[in-house]
Amino acid sequence: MSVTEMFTYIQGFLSADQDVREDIRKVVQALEQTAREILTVLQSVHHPAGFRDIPSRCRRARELFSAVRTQVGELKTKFPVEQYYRFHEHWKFVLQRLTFLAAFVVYLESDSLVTREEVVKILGVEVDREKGFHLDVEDYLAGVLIMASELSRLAVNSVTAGDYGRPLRISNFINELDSGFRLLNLKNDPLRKRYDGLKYDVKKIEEVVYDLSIRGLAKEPEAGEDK
Amino acid sequence: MSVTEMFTYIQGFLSADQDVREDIRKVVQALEQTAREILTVLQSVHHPAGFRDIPSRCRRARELFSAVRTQVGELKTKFPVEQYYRFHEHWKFVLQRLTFLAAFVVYLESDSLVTREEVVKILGVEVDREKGFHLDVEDYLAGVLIMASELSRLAVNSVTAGDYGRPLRISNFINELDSGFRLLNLKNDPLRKRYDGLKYDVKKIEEVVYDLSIRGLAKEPEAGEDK
Amino acid sequence: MSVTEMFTYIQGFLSADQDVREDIRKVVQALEQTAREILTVLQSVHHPAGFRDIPSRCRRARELFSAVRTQVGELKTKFPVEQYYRFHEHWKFVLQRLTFLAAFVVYLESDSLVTREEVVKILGVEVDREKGFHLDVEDYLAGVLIMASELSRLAVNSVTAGDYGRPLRISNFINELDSGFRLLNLKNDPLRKRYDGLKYDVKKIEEVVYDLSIRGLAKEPEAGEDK
Amino acid sequence: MSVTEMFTYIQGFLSADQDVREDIRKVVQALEQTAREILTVLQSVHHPAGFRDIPSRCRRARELFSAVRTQVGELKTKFPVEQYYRFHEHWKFVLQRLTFLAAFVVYLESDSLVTREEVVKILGVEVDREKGFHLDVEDYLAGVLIMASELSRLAVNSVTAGDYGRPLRISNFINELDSGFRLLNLKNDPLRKRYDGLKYDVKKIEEVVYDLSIRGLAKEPEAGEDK
Amino acid sequence: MSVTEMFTYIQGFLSADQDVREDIRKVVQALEQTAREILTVLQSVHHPAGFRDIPSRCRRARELFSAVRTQVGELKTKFPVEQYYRFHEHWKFVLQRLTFLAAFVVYLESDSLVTREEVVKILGVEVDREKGFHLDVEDYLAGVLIMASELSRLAVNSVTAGDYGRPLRISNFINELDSGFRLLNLKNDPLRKRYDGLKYDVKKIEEVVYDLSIRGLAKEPEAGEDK
Amino acid sequence: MSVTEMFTYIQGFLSADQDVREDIRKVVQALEQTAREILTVLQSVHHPAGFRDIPSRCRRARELFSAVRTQVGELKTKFPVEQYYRFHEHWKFVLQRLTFLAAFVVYLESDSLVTREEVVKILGVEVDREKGFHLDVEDYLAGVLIMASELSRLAVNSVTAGDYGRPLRISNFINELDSGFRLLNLKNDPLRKRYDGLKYDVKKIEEVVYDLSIRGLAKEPEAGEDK
Amino acid sequence: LEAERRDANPPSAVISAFKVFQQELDTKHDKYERLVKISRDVTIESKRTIFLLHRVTSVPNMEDVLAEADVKLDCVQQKIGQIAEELKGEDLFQFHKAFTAGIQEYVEAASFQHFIRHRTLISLEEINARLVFIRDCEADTKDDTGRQASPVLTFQVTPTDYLLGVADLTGELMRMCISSVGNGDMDTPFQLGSFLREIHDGFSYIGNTGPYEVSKKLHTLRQSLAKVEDACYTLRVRGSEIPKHMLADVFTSRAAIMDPDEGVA
Amino acid sequence: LEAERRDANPPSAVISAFKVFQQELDTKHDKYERLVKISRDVTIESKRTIFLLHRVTSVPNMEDVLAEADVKLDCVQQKIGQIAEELKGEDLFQFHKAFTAGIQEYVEAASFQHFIRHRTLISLEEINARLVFIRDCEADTKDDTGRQASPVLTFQVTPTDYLLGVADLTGELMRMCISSVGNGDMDTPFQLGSFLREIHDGFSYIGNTGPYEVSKKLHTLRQSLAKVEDACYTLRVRGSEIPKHMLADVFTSRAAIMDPDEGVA
Ligand SMILES: [Mn+2]
Ligand SMILES: [Mn+2]
Repeated sequence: MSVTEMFTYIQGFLSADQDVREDIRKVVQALEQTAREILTVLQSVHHPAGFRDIPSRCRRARELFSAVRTQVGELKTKFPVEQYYRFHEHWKFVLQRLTFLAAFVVYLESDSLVTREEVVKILGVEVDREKGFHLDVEDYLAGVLIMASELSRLAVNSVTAGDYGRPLRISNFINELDSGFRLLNLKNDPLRKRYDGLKYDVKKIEEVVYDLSIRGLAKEPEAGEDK
Repeated sequence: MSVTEMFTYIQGFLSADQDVREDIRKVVQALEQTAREILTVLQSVHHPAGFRDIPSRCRRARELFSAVRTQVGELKTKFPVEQYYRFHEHWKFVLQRLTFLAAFVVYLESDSLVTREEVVKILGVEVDREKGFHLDVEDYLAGVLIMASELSRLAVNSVTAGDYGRPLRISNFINELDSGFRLLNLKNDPLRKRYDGLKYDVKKIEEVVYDLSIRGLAKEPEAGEDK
Repeated sequence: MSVTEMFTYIQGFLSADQDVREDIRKVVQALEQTAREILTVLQSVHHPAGFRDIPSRCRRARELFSAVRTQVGELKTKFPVEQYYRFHEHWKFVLQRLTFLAAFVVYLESDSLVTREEVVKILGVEVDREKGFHLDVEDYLAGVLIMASELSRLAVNSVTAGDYGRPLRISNFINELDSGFRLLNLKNDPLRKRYDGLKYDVKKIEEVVYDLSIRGLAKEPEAGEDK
Repeated sequence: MSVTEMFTYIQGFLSADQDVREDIRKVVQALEQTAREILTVLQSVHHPAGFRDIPSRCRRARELFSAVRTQVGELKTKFPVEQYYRFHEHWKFVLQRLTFLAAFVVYLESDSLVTREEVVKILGVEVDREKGFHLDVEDYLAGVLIMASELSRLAVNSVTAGDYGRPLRISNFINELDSGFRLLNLKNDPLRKRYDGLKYDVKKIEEVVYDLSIRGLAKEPEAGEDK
Repeated sequence: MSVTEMFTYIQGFLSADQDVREDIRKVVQALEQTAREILTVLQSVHHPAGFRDIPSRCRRARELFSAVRTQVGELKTKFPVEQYYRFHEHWKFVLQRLTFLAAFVVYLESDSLVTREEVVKILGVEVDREKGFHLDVEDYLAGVLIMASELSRLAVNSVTAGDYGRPLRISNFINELDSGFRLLNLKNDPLRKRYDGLKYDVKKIEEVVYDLSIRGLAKEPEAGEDK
Repeated sequence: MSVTEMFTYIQGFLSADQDVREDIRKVVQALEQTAREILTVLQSVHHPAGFRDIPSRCRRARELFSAVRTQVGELKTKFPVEQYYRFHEHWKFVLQRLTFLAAFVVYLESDSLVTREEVVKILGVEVDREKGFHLDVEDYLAGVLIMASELSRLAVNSVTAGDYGRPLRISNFINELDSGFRLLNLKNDPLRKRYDGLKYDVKKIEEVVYDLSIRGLAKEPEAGEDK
Repeated sequence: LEAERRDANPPSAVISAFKVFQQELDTKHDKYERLVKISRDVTIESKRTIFLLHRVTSVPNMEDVLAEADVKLDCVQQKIGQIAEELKGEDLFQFHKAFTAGIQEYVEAASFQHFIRHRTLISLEEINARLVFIRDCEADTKDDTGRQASPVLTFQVTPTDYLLGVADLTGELMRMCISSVGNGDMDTPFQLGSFLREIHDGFSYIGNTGPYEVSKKLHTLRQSLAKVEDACYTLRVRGSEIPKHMLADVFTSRAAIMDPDEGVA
Repeated sequence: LEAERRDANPPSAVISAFKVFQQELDTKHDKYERLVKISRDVTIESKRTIFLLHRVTSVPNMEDVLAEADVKLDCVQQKIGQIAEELKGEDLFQFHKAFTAGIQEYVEAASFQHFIRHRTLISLEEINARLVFIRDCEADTKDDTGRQASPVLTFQVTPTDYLLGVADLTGELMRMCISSVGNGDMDTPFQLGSFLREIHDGFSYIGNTGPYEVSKKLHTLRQSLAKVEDACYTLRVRGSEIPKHMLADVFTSRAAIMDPDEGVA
C-alpha cells in the first residue's frame, strides 16, 4: 500500500468517524431538549402550588420518559455497540441529567433511592456493558448526586410550603446516601468534586432539620433520630 | 498597479479602520462613565436609607439615561451601520451593563421584566438589526441575567431593611425568569455560563424566603400562587 | 406579552441564528475540503516530478477553483449580506488559505503578485464591502504572507530539482513584497506576527541565491537543468 | 575609544546596576519578613482569643512598623531617588502589603479608612513623588483593596467570636469604600481586577448582616457576647 | 477629608497619568513611522543596485534622522524627566530600533562600531540619565545586536553582488563585537537572549568567508590580522 | 510539638536552604566569570592569528583552570556532599561549559577525546558520586557535545586559515564520537536535543571534507578513509 | 581491510567508555522508572486511606476505622520501604521527582489519621520515625560485600514534601468539617476551624520564602479555611436561636466536651 | 438501641448496592493503573529500539541491527499482548488514555524499522497483523467457563494512534537523514526527502479533519521536512561543483544504486 493510499484510507476512517459523531450529536440534542422539558415539569415541585400536586407531576414526567426511551433507541443505532466509550463524551452529560430526573421522580413517588436497574429501565438502556448500550456506574452516581442537591433545595422549599415532615425524611434519605458514597474510592475527577458537593447538601438539610427542631416543628418519624 | 501603489492604497484602508476604532473607543468610554453614574444612583437601594426612597432613585436614573441616549446617538455616527458586527466587541459589554441598569430601574418601578422594546427605547437604539444600531438579543439576555444577581442581593438587603414582603415577590419574579430561560436552547458560550449562575441566585432567594417562613415573617401574598 | 411568550419569541431568534451558523459551517467545511485538494495539487511542485510540470498543475488548480466559486456562491445565500462580520470568524481562515492558493497559482503562472482584484475574481467574491460578500483586506494580506513562506520552500526545492534560475526570481519578488509590507502600519495583531515571519523567508531565499552565486550557478536561467 | 574599552566601560555600568538591584532585593526581603511578622500579629484577630484583645495586637503591630520605617529608610539609600520607577517592580508588592497592614491596623483602631497621608507616615515614605521615595497611588489603592477582603473574613469571624455589632460597622465601611472606588476610572489592569473582587466582599458582608438581622441580633452591639 | 473627596482627588491623579500615556503613545507612533522609513532606505543595500550606492543611502538616512530628533524633542515635553522609567516601556523598543538604524548607517559609512555618544547625538538624546531624556545602556546594546544580525545578511548579499572583500571585513568587525560582548556579565534577560543569537551571526559570516576562501575568492587584506 | 513550633522549624529549614543557595550562586557566578575568560582565550583559535598559536593558548587556558579548581574547592564547602542533586541545577550548566572547555583544550593539544577521568582532574572534582563532589555523566556528555559543535566551527575556520589537514582529522574524531553516542539510550531531555545537534556538526564537517576532496585539497592521512 | 586500520585500537577506547556510560544511564533510568511505579502505588493506597478515614464522621466507633487505616498505612509504609531500598546508597535528590507525588500523598494520609486520633499536627520527626525499616539481613549482606550492611533502612521525607502534604491535608480537613456539620456534630467543626487557622497562619508566616509549589497551594488552602470559617459562623449564628428551654440540654450534652479541647471561646 | 432502628433493613439495600459500586470502581481503577504501567514499559522499550535502529547509518552491516531490533520489538509486542490480555472482553476505548502513549511509541518504532528494511510506510494492517497473540489455552479455559475461549488474542491499534505514531516517525526520519549526510551517504537523504514529503502531503490532505493531537504535531513535521529538504538542497548544490574528472567515478559508484529506487531526478 502506498503512502497516498494509506492516508486516503485513514482519511476515510476519520470522515466516517466525524459522520458518526455528527449523527450522535443530533440525537443527543433532542435528548437534551426532552430532559429540559422533564426538568421544567419537575421544577414546579419547588413552588407551593406544584408542591401540593407532586403525583401528577411525576406522572407527566413518566410520560415524557417514553420519549427518552425512543430517542435513546435511536442513539443506539448510530454506532457499533462495542465502541461505547469511544463516543461516551457525547452522551455522558445528558445521561447523568436523565438519571437525575429519573431518580428525582422515583424519590418523589416513593421516598427511596432509584436503583441502577430501575434507571436503566426508565431510560431504556442496559446495566451491563456486555448487553448493549449501558449506563456507566459513574454516570449513575453523578445523576444521583445531582438529585441530592435538588433535594436540599426541596427541603428548604417544603418548609416554605408549610410541610415540616418532608425535610426530616429527606435528611434520613440523604444520610443513607452519604454513607453509601463514603464506601467509594473516587479519583480526583468530576465525580469526586460532585461528591464533595454532597457534604454541603447534607449540611444544608441538617440545618433545616435543626431549625425545625429548635422550634418544635419537626414531626419526629416514630423512632428516635439518635445521631 | 504596481506593488507599491497597491500597498499604499491598502494602507489607506487600514488607517481609516484604526481611526474609526479610536473614535468608537472614546464614545464607549463616555458611555461607561455614565453607566457607572447610574449604577451609583441605583446601588443606594441596597442601603436602608436608599431602600426607602426607591422611586426618587429611579427618577434620577431615568434622567441619566437621557445622557446615554445622546452618547449612543453619537456612537451611531462613527461607523457605517451595516458594519455593526465588525466593531461589536467595542460596545458589547457596555450595552449589556446599560441593559442591566434599564432592567433594574424597570423592575424597581413595576416589579416586572423589562421587554426588549422598552430597553431599546430607554437606550435609544433599535430592536431590529435592519432599522439601525440595535441591541443584540444575546446582549439583552446578558443584561437581564446581571440584574437577576443584583436582585438576589436586593432580597437579602430588603430583609435587613425590614421589608419582609419583597423577597417573596423577587422569588416569584426570578422563578418566572428561570422558566423563561429554560425555554432557550443556549450554546456553550458566555451567555450560557452566565445563565448557569442564575440557579445560585434562585437558590439564594429561596433560602431568604425560607428564613422568613420558618420565623413566621413571610407575609403570604393573599391568594395562592398557582402559575 | 408574558415572560413566557417573550422567551419563546427570543428562542425563535436564537434557533434561527444557530441554524444559520450550522449552514455556514457546512459550506465552510466543503470549502476547506476543496482548499485541501487544491493544496495537494499545488504541493506537488515541490516534488522533482511535479516541478517540471507546473503549468498543468496550475490548470488543474484553476479547475478546482471553479468548485470554490460555486461553494462561495452557496455560502452567500446562507446569511444576509450586511451581517458579514457577525459570522466572519467562520470563513476567515479558509478565505485566507484560498487567497494563498490563488496567489500561489498566479505566482507560478506569471511570477507576479496576485492583486486583490484577481483574487476576488478567482474566489468569486467582491473587493468592496458594499458590493456584497467580500474579501477583507487583512485576510488578503494574510493569504499573501502564507504564500511567501511557501515560496522560500520552493526556492530550496527548485535548486534540488535542478532549476537554478527560479530562486533569483523568487528573491526579487519577495523583496518587492517586503517593501510593500513595510509601507503598512500594522497593529499588534495576528497579521503583524505573520509579517514578522516574512523576514525569515527573505533571509532564507537570499542564502539560496548566495549559494548559487558563489558557485557561479545563478547566472543563466535558460541553460540546461539536467544534472 | 576602542571597542574593548567601550565594553569594559559599559560593564562598569551594568555591574553597578546589578549591585543596586542586589542591595534593593536584600532590603526588600527584610521588609517582607517584617510584613509577615505584622501579618502574623494581626491575623490573630480572627482567632476568638485574639479577637478580644485587638488593642494590644494593634499596639504590637505599631511597634513593628517602626522596623518597617527603618528598613524603608535603608531602602532609600540604595538608589538615586529619581530612578524610583526604574526599580519600582522590586518593592511594589511589599509596599502594597504594608499599606494593607497599615490600613488594617488603622481600621481596627478607629473603624476608619486610612488616608494616604497616614499610610506614608506609618511606612516612613512620602506622598508626593517630588519629595522623595513615595507611595504610588495605585499601590495605595491595591493595599486598601486587600484590606477589604480581610474585613469580609473578619465580619464572619467576629460573629463566631460572639460580636454581633462589628459586621454592621464593617458593612457600612465597605459600602463607603465601594462608592469611593466607583468614582475611579480604572484601566483594565491588575488594580481593576482586584477591584472587581470587592463586590464579592460587599455581598458576603451584607449576607452576614442579613443573618444577624433576621435573628434580631444586629441591634445592640453593647450586650453580652457569651453564648 | 471624606472618603468621597479623597477618591475624587485620586481620580484626578489617575486621569492625568492616562493622558500622559496617551500623549506619549502618539509621539511614539510617529517615531515608529520614521524608523520604518529609514529602514526602507537602508534595506536597499541588500540589493545589488542599492549595494553599489551605499553612500547616497546613508546620506538619505541621515536626513531622516533629523525628523527623529524633532520627534524625540517632542516626546521629551510629554512627561517630567525624572519619570523616565515610569514610561520606559512605551519608547524602549523604538529607541532600540533607532539605535540599530544609527549603528547601521555608521557602520556602512565607516566600518566601525557606533559609540553611545554618537548614537545619542544622532537621536537627539543624552548619554547620562542626569542630563535628561537618555538612551539606556541596555537599549543601546540591544540596538547594536540587531545590527549584527543585519550584517550577517549583508555578508551574504555582498557576495551575491560580487563584493568578496566585505564579508572578511564584516567578519573581523563581528568578531570584535563578540569579544566585546563577552566582557559583559549579562543577566538572564531579553538582552542576554538576543546576545545568544549573535553566535549564529558569527558562524554564518565565518561560513561565508570559508566559502570564499576555499574557492580562492577571498582577497586577503594585505597584512596579517593579529588582533 | 505545636503547629506554630512545627512551622517555625520548617521556616528555619527553608531559610537555611535559601542561604545555602545564595552562597552557591555566588561561587557559581565566579566560576562563570572564569569560564568566560577561558573561552575568550580559546576562541582565538578560530582567527588566523590565534590559529597559528594554539599551544600557547592551551597553556594559558590550563593556567586559568587552576582558578577553576580553587573555586570548585570553595563550592564544595557550601553544602553537605550527599545533597549534590538537591542543588545540582545551580552548577550544572557551568560544569557543562567547563567540561567543554577542558575537552577543547585536550583536543587541541592531542586530537583526542578527553576522558571523564581527565576532566575531573582538570576541574578538581570526582568521578564517583560516593567519593565527593562529582561530575555527572550527563553533564560530561553535554560538555563533550558542546565541544563537537565548536569543532565543526573550527573545521570551517581552519580552511580559511589555510590548514586543509585539520578538517579531516576533526572528521575522524567526530565520527568516532558519533558512534559512541549512538550506543546511548537518551530520554527526551536536553541531552537528547543536544545530541541531535551533533548530527548537524558531523554533516557540516563532512561537507568541508567534501569541499576539500573535490578540489584535491584534502591531505589523506596515510591509510584509506573507506566509509 | 578492517585489520589494516591503524585506528582499530583508539576507537575501541571511546566506544568502551561509551559502553560504560550506556550502562550507567540505563541503570539510572531503570531505577527511576521503578521508583515512579512504586510512587504511583503509594499515591493510590494513600488516597484510599484518606477515603477510608473520612468514614469516621459517620460510623459509631471510629476506632475500627482508625485500625483499618493503620493496616493500610502500614502497607503504604512497606512500599516506601521499597523506595528506601532503591535509594540505598544513592543521593535521594537525584530521583526525587520520581517519588515526590507519592510521598506527599502519604504525608497527607498519615497526618490526616494523626489529626483524627490526636487532634494535633503530626511532626516531620513523627512522620520519619514511621519510615524506619528493618532489612532482611541474610539476603543482603552477600551483595553488599564489605560495606556497612546496616540492618536498618530509613527514609527521610523532605521538609518541602512534608509541607506540601500538609497543604493538601487542609482540603481533607475542610471536607471533614462540612461532613461533621451535616452529621450534627457541633464540636469538631470548631476544633477543625482552630486547627486549620493555625496551619493557615503557619503558611502565611512562611509566605513566599518556601518553594513555588507551596505558594501555588495557598489559594486552595485559603478557600478551605473560608469554608470552615463559614461553617463555624453558621453554627454560631443558628445556635443563637436556641430557645431558652432547650439551652439546658444543649449545655449538658455538648459544652462539657467542647470546652476542654479548644472549642469556640 | 441498634436493634430498635426500623430502618435497619433499607440502609443495607443502599449500602450493599454501593458495595457493588465500590467493587466495580476499584476493579476498573486497578486495571487502569496496570495498563498505565505496562504502557510505560512499552514506551521505554520502543524508544530504546529507535535508538538502536539509528545505529544502522554507522555500522557496516545493517542486518545485525535490524535483527537485534526484531528481538526488541518482539519483546514490546509481548507487552502489548499483556495489554490485550487486560482488555479481553472490555471496551478498548474505556481504557484508551492509559496506553495510547505506549502504543504510539510502538508504532513509531515498528514503522521506523519497516522503513529501514523496505523503504515504505508500514500500513495499519501490517501493524495490527503483528499484534496477534496465541494464548496459553490450558490455563485460561478454566476461568473463562463457557465463553468462547478463543486461543487467539488480538490488539487493534486505532487509526488515530497509528497516525500519531507516524507523525512522530517523521522526526526520526529527519534525524536519520542528517546522519546519512554526515556519513557521506548521498542516496538515503533523497529517498528520505521523497518519503517524508509524501507523508507531509498525506498529513496536509487530512488537514484539520483529524483529531486535535495530530494538528499539534504538524508544526514539528513541517520543521523536519524543511530540515530534510535543506539537506537535499545542500547535497545538490555542492554536487554541482564536482570537477569534470571526478564525475565518472561518482556515476559508476553511486548513480547505479540511486536511480532504480527513486533518487533525485
Ligand atoms: Mn487530598
Ligand atoms: Mn521519537
